[in-house]
Amino acid sequence: MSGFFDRLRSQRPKTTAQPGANASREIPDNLWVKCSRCHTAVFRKVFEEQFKVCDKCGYHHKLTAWERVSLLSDPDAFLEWDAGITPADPLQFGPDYQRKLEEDRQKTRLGDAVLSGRTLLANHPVALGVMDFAFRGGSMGSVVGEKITMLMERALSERLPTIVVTSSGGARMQEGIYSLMQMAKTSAARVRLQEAGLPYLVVLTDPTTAGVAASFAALGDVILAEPDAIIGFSGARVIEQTIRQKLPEGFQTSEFYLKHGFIDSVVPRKDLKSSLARLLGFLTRSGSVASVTE
Amino acid sequence: MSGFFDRLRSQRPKTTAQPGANASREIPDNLWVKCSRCHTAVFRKVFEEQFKVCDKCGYHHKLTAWERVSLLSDPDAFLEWDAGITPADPLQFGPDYQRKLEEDRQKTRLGDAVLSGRTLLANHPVALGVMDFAFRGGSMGSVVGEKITMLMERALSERLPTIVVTSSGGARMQEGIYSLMQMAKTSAARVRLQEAGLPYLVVLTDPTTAGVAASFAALGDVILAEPDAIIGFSGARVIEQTIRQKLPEGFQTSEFYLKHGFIDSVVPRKDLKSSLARLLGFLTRSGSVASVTE
Amino acid sequence: MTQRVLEVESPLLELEEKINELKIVNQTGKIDLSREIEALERKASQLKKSIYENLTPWEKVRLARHPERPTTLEYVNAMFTDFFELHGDRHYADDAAIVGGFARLDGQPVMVIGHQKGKETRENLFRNFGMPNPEGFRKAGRLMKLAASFHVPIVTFIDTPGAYPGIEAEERGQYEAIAQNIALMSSLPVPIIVTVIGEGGSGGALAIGMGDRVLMLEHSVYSVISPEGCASILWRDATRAEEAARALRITAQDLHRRGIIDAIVSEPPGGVHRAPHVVFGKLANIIAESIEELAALPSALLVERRYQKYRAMGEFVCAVENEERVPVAAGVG
Amino acid sequence: MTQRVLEVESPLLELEEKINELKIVNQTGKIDLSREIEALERKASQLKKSIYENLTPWEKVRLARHPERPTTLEYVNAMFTDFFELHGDRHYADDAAIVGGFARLDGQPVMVIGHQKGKETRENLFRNFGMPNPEGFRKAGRLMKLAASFHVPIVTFIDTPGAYPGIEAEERGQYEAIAQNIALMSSLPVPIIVTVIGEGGSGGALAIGMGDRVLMLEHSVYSVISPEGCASILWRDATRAEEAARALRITAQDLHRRGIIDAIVSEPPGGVHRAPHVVFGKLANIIAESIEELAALPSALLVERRYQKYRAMGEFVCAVENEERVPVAAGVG
Ligand SMILES: [Zn+2]
Ligand SMILES: [Zn+2]
Repeated sequence: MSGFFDRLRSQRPKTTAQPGANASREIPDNLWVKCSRCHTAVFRKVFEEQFKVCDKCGYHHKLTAWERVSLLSDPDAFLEWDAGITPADPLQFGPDYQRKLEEDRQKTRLGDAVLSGRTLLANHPVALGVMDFAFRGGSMGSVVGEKITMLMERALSERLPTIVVTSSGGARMQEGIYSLMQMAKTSAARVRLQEAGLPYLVVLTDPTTAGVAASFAALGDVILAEPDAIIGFSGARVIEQTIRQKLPEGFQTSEFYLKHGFIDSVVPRKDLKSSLARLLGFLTRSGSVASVTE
Repeated sequence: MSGFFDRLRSQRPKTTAQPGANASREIPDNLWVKCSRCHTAVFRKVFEEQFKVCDKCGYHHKLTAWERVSLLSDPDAFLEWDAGITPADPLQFGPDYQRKLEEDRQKTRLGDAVLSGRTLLANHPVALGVMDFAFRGGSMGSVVGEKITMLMERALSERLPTIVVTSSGGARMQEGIYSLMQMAKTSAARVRLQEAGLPYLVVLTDPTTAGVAASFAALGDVILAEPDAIIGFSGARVIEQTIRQKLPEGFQTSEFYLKHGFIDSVVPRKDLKSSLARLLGFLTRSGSVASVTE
Repeated sequence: MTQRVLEVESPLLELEEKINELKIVNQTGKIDLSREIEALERKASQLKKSIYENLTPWEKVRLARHPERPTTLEYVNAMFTDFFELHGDRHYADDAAIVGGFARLDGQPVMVIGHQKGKETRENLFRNFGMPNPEGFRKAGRLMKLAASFHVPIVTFIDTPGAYPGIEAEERGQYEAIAQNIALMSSLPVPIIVTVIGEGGSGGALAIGMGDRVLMLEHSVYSVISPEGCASILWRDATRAEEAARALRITAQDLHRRGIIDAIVSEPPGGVHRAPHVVFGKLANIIAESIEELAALPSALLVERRYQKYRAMGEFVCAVENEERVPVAAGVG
Repeated sequence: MTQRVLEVESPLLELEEKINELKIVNQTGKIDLSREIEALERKASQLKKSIYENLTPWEKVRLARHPERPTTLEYVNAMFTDFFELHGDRHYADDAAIVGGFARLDGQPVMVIGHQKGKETRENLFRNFGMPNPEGFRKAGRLMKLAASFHVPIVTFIDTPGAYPGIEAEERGQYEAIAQNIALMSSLPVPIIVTVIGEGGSGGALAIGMGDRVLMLEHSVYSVISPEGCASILWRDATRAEEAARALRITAQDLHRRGIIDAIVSEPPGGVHRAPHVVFGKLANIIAESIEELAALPSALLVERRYQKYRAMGEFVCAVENEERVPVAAGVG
């Protein structure tokens, strides 16, 4: 899988934002990247070969949605769905919000915080949704809710397994109650997959909290998490203010939730694709799911 | 409902053990009963009017199976089922065990630790099973397992709600693995009631532990408990020996399990019949259950 | 947290006090003030009407949190008969911040479930100010499943600042408990009627708030985040809550206009706590009628309609429908 | 708790040691002891056979608890490929005393679940000596439901002294967790194959032990209560465990004769730990064949057969069948 960012570049040479752009900003020299946790400088090539996982401290830097797709998809297999669905400003929250949306559109080359489509993962046809934290903190408004729901409804009609990679601070405040209702909409769609006997796998990445954690992210048949991702409902700051004490070390991390019984397995990024492929192998042999050769 | 022991006497004048016999043994004067918890002497008539609940301290003395039937059944409504099922000694545990069975048969006038039948409870037709702690500590061997299973199977074929009042120290050791397998047998029968949409109500009385707690007793649609009953899986002595510390006050009581989320309501004996009737009213209106006038 | 007298109602209360004083004077018989009193009462009535018809969103937040506002158990006890409270999640605990049990509405069995706030400090501590822990949501989920097994309609009351933000709540999977309930409610084959009676606080509200009919009391609010929280996140200034309350569109009127809720239950001037029984009676009728109507539907249709109802929620721009494309060929906008 | 060398095998071990000593002498070439060695080896082989064919129930208990006996994960790693461990009950914790996950047997997906003991003190503490808390049973239940949703057969391994008797285990509903699993297993529409590999301790064993085929290793035991527990309750004397072990009929041979289990998997002389791979291979074949056979049944028939299998368990006297009677008329025997 090494060189997957190269592949990504060649796949979308003109329109994609530079992969690793976020992490690289810190060091002007483009050959080096500085780990945002341990601050070690890493040779960019090595950094990308490790899928943005720090060689030194193991920190999993955030991936963009397209990088995530490249990590998980077989080459040239991804077909995007619903790219035309983009945010309105239903509450008329004002020009400030609109400007931020435009900034994030420029930055991420995404219409909103989720990218969805059909692809092959190690030859398994799947419906894949990936969130991008760089777009408004991965917050779920109407577009994220709609695209996740569409993803599942398409998976349903095409009898595909669904995989969603989450990264979100929660609901998008600027869409008010519409955001809240996306929790209902997406969860309801997820139940339909269950009723149809179709697998739904979730990968929690840093961070997955609040409204997204408390809806489709929590409802996977199997739930994987990347190491050291922050997961939970309430934000650490809110909890500290409420209980007026410091939070324990490691609170709300993947490992914390593994210990507390909410995550099936914490999987390092390098093993993520193979882990998902293995799970698909276990869950898609019944004939109820579209076959590999389809 | 007062005078129910009188009714019981008139109903079964020759063959029943004297109601209240257990509690009364302590005081020779038959007009008085001594509370086995607070040791207050209570006028027998009052004691019986209170269904063997101590006026002073509220302690719920154990009821015999027939007393329990009288407490819950409408007058003359009870038809016993499966009285002919009595214990074998499948492991040939020896004469000592056989002698104890015979003693308990004499003492309780029961074939084993459960009495089951069809009856009316406030005009609701129900399948009713009640356990008697006085028969080998209410332990579940093949007979208890078979009669509870028969009760449920009959309820299934007659589309009756099932009510079981438990009182048991657990499995009957002297029947070894057969006892253990009654947990599987009764639980499986309970699931059939669920699949058929038939209500199954449980009343936990003192004590309900180990193999009975961990099978049909835990599986009620609604689970009531009498006050201050001991409930749990492991015995207090075993736990103390394992962890080498004293158990907290109130450990494994009804109130403890109410607080910990395993009991729907703690109901004093005087309200038990009316509570069950109310629950039956909520659960039997769908037409899926035999109607009251059947 | 909240005061017994809101700013907005103080002119009214002052006027009412004055009228009472005049009435006492009047009763002495020395001067006849009847006409003046009558005039003042008319004025008070107009004032009342105008105050409560023109509350700002923030004033509604204050009113929705009013300590005298009836709580779930008051609705339950007034509107239903034969309430049989059931406890526990069968896993960890019984959470007093959510109450539930069987009851009868017009003689028909229902399962009622609601957030429960307290009226004074001790009760509020016991009820954790109506903020559930995961076991509260799981109790609600268990009771909803129980109701569904026996074809009993579900009636819920929403009144919570939100799910409790505590260490243990997080440890026991607050997010998971909420998600499971929402998923559950999306597919239960019995009618679900939801009423927001006070505060509809975010995921903690939605966790018992997905239904075939969602009603809101006239002065209740329902929001993805508290105005204070929104202000402190967006503008790093919690004192701008009033502004956030306006921006978030959290009033019953706003949400009804946008099709998020199905109906508004009007309150007497001054709020439901001034004449609760009027509201109890009206609400009981609406709920009973809704259940009757919904129970007549085949359960598959009921569930399908509920799905489509929530499926339609959301506002976005849709350039091309049902599109599927190769990113290389098309580029990405 | 247990020793590395059991009393019953010490004569054999002594003899084997002597033979080894003679072999060393023999290798010096000074004396030819080949014939004597051969004779002794024959004797050792006979002794081995006679010892392990005639173990008393108590000796079997000791062997079933032997610290070198393979644990669930050793079976899983040897018999299956592609094991993907899954964690957690999605409510409270991940319990290391029960392990589970997807795996492949002969290339076919299965869900494997088993009690997990440790081999040495640290691991035993981590695994709580194979004694699950409620969350262990709930994890197992969750994984079984997951398997059933995707038509994946379930394979369980039993090896526990019993459910953990602790304060917190009781608080979190040990009895309820066990009951739920048993109820669940009675109705899962996929084949369930159970193997008792060591100790089958009471409800804690049955909680993952109800199946279409229940196998026991030749020297494993399965009992409603530990012999020590039985002796201490019945005779108030835990030292009479040997007697209790006999009385309780807990050996594979006893249980097979009584129709409680379906087959015995023979062990090499000295027990499975002396040549585990022989057993792993044999057991894998039996399980794979059982699954193949059971998977061919319609799932309703599979569940019905499982029901009838357990339905038939129990020994009692039955005077009159299907009787219903009025107690007044008939009296009570
Ligand atoms: Zn680093
Ligand atoms: Zn007393």
